[in-house]
Amino acid sequence: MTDLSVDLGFIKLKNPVIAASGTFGYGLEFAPFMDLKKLGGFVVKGLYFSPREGNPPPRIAETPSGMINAIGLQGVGVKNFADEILPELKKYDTSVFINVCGEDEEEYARVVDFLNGLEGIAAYELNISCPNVKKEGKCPAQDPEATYSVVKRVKEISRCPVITKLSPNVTDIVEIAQSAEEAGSDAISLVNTFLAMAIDIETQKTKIANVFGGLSGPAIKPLAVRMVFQAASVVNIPVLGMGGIATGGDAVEFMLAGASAVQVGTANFIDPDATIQIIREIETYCKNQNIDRVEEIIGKVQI
Amino acid sequence: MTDLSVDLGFIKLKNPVIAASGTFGYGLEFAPFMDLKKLGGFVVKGLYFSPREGNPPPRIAETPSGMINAIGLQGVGVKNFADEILPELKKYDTSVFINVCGEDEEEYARVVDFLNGLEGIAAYELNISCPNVKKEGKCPAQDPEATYSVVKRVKEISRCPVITKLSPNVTDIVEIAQSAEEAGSDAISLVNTFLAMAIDIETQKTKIANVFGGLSGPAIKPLAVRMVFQAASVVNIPVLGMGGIATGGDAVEFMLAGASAVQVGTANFIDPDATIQIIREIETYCKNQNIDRVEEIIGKVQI
Amino acid sequence: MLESILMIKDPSARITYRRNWGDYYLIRITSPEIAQKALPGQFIMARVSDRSVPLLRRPFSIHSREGDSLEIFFQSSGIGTTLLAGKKEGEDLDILGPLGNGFDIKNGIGKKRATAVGGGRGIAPIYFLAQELLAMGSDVTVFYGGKTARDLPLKERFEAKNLRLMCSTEDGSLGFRGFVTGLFESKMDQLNPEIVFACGPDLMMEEIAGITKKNGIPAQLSLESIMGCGFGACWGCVKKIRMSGAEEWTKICQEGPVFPADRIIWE
Amino acid sequence: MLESILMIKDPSARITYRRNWGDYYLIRITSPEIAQKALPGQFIMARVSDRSVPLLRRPFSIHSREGDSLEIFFQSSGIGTTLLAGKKEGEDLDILGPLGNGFDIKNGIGKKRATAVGGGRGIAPIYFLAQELLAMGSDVTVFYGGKTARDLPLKERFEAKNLRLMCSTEDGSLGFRGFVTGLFESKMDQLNPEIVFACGPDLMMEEIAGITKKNGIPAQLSLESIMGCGFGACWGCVKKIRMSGAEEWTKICQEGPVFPADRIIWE
Ligand SMILES: Cc1cc2nc3c(=O)[nH]c(=O)nc-3n(C[C@H](O)[C@H](O)[C@H](O)COP(=O)(O)OP(=O)(O)OC[C@H]3O[C@@H](n4cnc5c(N)ncnc54)[C@H](O)[C@@H]3O)c2cc1C
Ligand SMILES: Cc1cc2nc3c(=O)[nH]c(=O)nc-3n(C[C@H](O)[C@H](O)[C@H](O)COP(=O)(O)OP(=O)(O)OC[C@H]3O[C@@H](n4cnc5c(N)ncnc54)[C@H](O)[C@@H]3O)c2cc1C
Ligand SMILES: Cc1cc2nc3c(=O)[nH]c(=O)nc-3n(C[C@H](O)[C@H](O)[C@H](O)COP(=O)(O)O)c2cc1C
Ligand SMILES: Cc1cc2nc3c(=O)[nH]c(=O)nc-3n(C[C@H](O)[C@H](O)[C@H](O)COP(=O)(O)O)c2cc1C
Ligand code: FES
Ligand code: FES
Repeated sequence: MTDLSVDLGFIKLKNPVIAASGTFGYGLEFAPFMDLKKLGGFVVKGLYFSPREGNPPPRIAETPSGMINAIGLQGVGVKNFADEILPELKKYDTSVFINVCGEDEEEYARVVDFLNGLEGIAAYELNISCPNVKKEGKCPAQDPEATYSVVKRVKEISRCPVITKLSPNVTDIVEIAQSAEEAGSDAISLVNTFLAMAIDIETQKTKIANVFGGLSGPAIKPLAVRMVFQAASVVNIPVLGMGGIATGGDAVEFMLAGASAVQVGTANFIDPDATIQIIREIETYCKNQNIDRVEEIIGKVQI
Repeated sequence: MTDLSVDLGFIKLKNPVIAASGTFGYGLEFAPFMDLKKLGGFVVKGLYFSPREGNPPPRIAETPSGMINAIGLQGVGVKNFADEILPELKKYDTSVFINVCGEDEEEYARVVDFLNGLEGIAAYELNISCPNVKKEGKCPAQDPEATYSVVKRVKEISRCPVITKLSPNVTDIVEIAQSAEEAGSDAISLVNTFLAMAIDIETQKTKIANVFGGLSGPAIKPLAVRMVFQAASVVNIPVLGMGGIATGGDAVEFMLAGASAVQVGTANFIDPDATIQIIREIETYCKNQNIDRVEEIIGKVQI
Repeated sequence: MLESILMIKDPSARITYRRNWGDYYLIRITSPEIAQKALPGQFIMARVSDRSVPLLRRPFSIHSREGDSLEIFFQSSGIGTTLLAGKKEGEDLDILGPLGNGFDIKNGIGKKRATAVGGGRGIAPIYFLAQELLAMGSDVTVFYGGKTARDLPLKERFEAKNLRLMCSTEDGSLGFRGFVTGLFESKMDQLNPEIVFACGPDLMMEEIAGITKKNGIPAQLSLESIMGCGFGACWGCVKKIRMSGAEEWTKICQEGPVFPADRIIWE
Repeated sequence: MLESILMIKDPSARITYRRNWGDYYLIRITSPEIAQKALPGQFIMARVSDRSVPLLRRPFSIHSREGDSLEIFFQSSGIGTTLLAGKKEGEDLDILGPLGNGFDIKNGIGKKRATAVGGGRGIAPIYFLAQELLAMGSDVTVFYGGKTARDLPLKERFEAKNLRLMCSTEDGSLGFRGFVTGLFESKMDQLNPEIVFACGPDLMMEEIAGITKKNGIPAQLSLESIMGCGFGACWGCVKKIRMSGAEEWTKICQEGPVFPADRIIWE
């Protein structure tokens, strides 16, 4: 039996597979298809303080080996979440991460402040990297100072560990990763989606009403692996890697590159039980390679 | 008959389809498969001043809808090029662009200085954006000042028009595009490849000996279209768009986003006559849409 | 929420029958659990490829159900439907279903004088619906419209049932010349339906909504939208719907695809 | 340069015959222009998919040529070869060929006492080569090695020819037990070849280079490499070769895939 558990320091996960924010609803949507407690954990859909309407459709477009989305973080807001959804999630006996969003620093703090003290939250994941909300796709994770500032602010008040979710739309992922670490982040997760655009040549309109959206799926995997490798090479906090993971082999690739755990996003849409299959495939890989503890492969790529 | 010609100001092309640097050899490799003079033009493989050895293999890896390469700009150097290859190219009656490389500003200037005055050069394309040469993938195109400086330097001595080729590995493509324009670049071309990495999970080694390489192919198209759109929205010089173009429809998408012409890269490997097919498909598109002059569609996306 | 608990993934639903009329295809699939639970107006998400191009599953209405099998009826248009059209009898198909909320025909609604309108491939769910309505003893009229006679391949299938079929084509090659909405409107007084069901492109749905509203008849419309998942996880498929008072971007896949016409906000 | 002028793209080479032994496949393709020009040791690049996964063409040695047809022999291992293995008779295949420089058997080289060694799927070009050598009146010995008897499906094909066949398997289930290089070395004195040709994995090629060098016999080795294009455009397929004096990263697809053993630099 391979030991699939991974210790992130602030939390120990059953296995390294976490369902990524925005691709796993509030978790409940997946209950018909799988046993949620088999997961390493899941991150709920991004939460702003107030409910949000989201962007007009079309919100989704397919691209070669990828998809663009601009959902615009439609969501229920913290109050509804705390009252109606969080209590439901406790039943499932797995680690629940909260993806925290904000229009500004203040809002991040308000979300965390509101949720602080509630039971059943494993950690906050600060989404400082969503490219779909503003038309230009700008976000704090594109600037080291802005990153430092918002992480610092949240760490000061948070009663839970904080994971900072980074944007791939940057020249130098290393300086952003370091800013998050310096500001006290307990871990970093990357990557969020890549700012993208697609045009319908027949109508000559953008395929996404919001003009820009975020690219996810297998297409981005080689870019995400590179960034995870670069970030993991410099920081001393755990890295949660993601971007295009669809198989156990993909998950192993991120772990070899330096990820202590992985998140699975778009693959959940294609196969609601993708995470479960990935866990099984990681186990098979470890068996074939005579690896007793999956933690042994973290960062083990030979260069 | 649709008029496929496009006027870049400094040069008029038969049609908007140019074969991209590094994917079309020195042009001659494609002569068995197609009539080179049907092209809008082609860009030769990147040239340093001296011959270069290139990177050790493996240099290529496949990824979902894409490929990573780290050729390392193996090439013959300017002297051999001028003596042996350029004279051959004159036979083909199409616009030949020279992809100019350099380890530093000085080398770009030396390459241009050496080639200056030779016949048969339509323009220089300054490759300030190749991610495969240094392990960290750093290049001038990732910094607005470095971009300004090298373009300015080359423009001062160049007797041909100068196209600056930008890197997509940046936070803000707009500021780099503007730097190139301010420095006097006659056009910009984008995107070069995205810095990427892939790991063979069986051997636990990187699939590319150089560790990092550049991602190209259909996978990057939505990212490239976005950047072309952003850059074309702010500069007043022509934009040559590329990244994952494999069909006439893809080319049209870039032109709608603001490209005055397009470059076709990876597709040439898969179909040596890809450029010819793309030209034909653009023509068909124009006919179906009742467009008399292909220039009419440049930047015409409705947002 | 209740319906969604019934969703199942069947990775090996066997294709047992396949035929086509031009680019319209009918595929019968054995998938006992999904078939048995299926209700008219619900759909499946089919994995048309095991590669990442195309990446997403494709939604198809359940066209009919018989024992352990269900049928889908579709038009091959883009890459996904072309790949699906290429599948052979004996191959397996990976499907999720039954998804969404179908037509509401319970509590006597289905027992009324009912009219169902299908445009083009939008006819797909109407066949299943008509069968269920007939089984309830309802008096059923079906309007079936398309561009040309070739776009009405299911005409005979409907004619074999104990219902009134009215066809229209845009070029007049079969039945009424014009849009199916025109034919439908012209027969309103004569048929005097108590309930109207419809499926087709947005523009057609909007017209049906207008016609039924003008005549004061309740209508249930099945909407289409690009779907990322089909089971409520991506929030990609929304349209504006009046939900418990407020207008909201509402998930078509989960709250629909069928909605009462008066709750749909047309943009 | 001369050879490359002969390269052709045939987007509709018809598959006329296909058979398999386990995961080894033989496919016959009609492609008159390419077949007529093909030389032993040359290869084709096949487009295994019209989607972008997998993206690149795949290289396959020309296994035999007859009139307007050529054959390829391959092992299905990854995504590309699996897709190719799934193609049916009557389907079209898009190929480029003939590519590269094959074995050099002109100017009397082929007329000598020749030995050819093929390991695993590396046997593919050896069959074409052996036929051409026999046609020249040469005395031919073929070494054919694999893991088990199941990896030597072409044994009978070779036996039907007028040549000496020596087989080896790693598990001893057929012929000599051990590597084909071991068998080859042990027969060196007895056969006393004047020229050696070989195709197989790098490690095997390196050993053949060593053995032939020790015995002072010229050898021509066919190398493999990941190929982006197959026709000299991408510079992706290089290995270190001694070219006109200097050691250079040399394009396998264009200058090779066959090189004189003494010009290959082993890393
Ligand atoms: C609930 C529902 C039920 C449907 N039932 C049927 C049916 O029974 N028969 C039938 O022929 N068609 C049906 N459709 C439409 C069908 O799903 C699309 O024709 C199909 O997805 C097109 O895929 P493609 O790859 O061939 O086309 P592409 O144009 O290549 O698809 C590109 C993307 O757009 C999406 N897309 C394209 N057209 C539509 C559309 N009209 N509606 C939704 N998404 C679309 C695709 O799913 C894909 O994500 C239904 C759609 C929905 C939402
Ligand atoms: C000149 C030449 C001739 C060849 N002739 C034959 C032949 O006659 N019969 C045969 O069975 N095989 C032959 N091969 C090897 C064959 O091309 C590979 O097995 C095939 O490309 C694997 O593709 P895949 O998609 O199945 O594997 P994957 O592992 O999915 O391929 C991934 C990538 O690696 C490349 N690749 C994988 N293995 C090899 C390899 N051994 N050599 C080169 N590239 C590889 C693929 O082309 C692709 O780009 C030849 C290779 C070369 C270079
Ligand atoms: C439809 C959709 C919605 C998303 N919503 C969120 C979100 O709310 N918060 C967040 O941090 N990331 C969000 N993401 C990004 C994913 O969590 C993940 O970072 C990204 O999709 C890359 O992983 P993948 O390629 O496995 O999908 C979303 C992605 C998609 C596709
Ligand atoms: C094998 C290979 C070699 C390349 N060499 C060069 C080069 O020498 N100079 C350059 O400016 N770009 C080079 N590029 C980048 C391409 O010109 C192009 O910008 C990029 O591949 C994106 O376009 P594509 O997706 O159509 O390939 C190379 C790309 C590939 C795949
Ligand atoms: S399709 Fe994903 S929520 Fe409706
Ligand atoms: S495979 Fe492209 S140069 Fe050899």
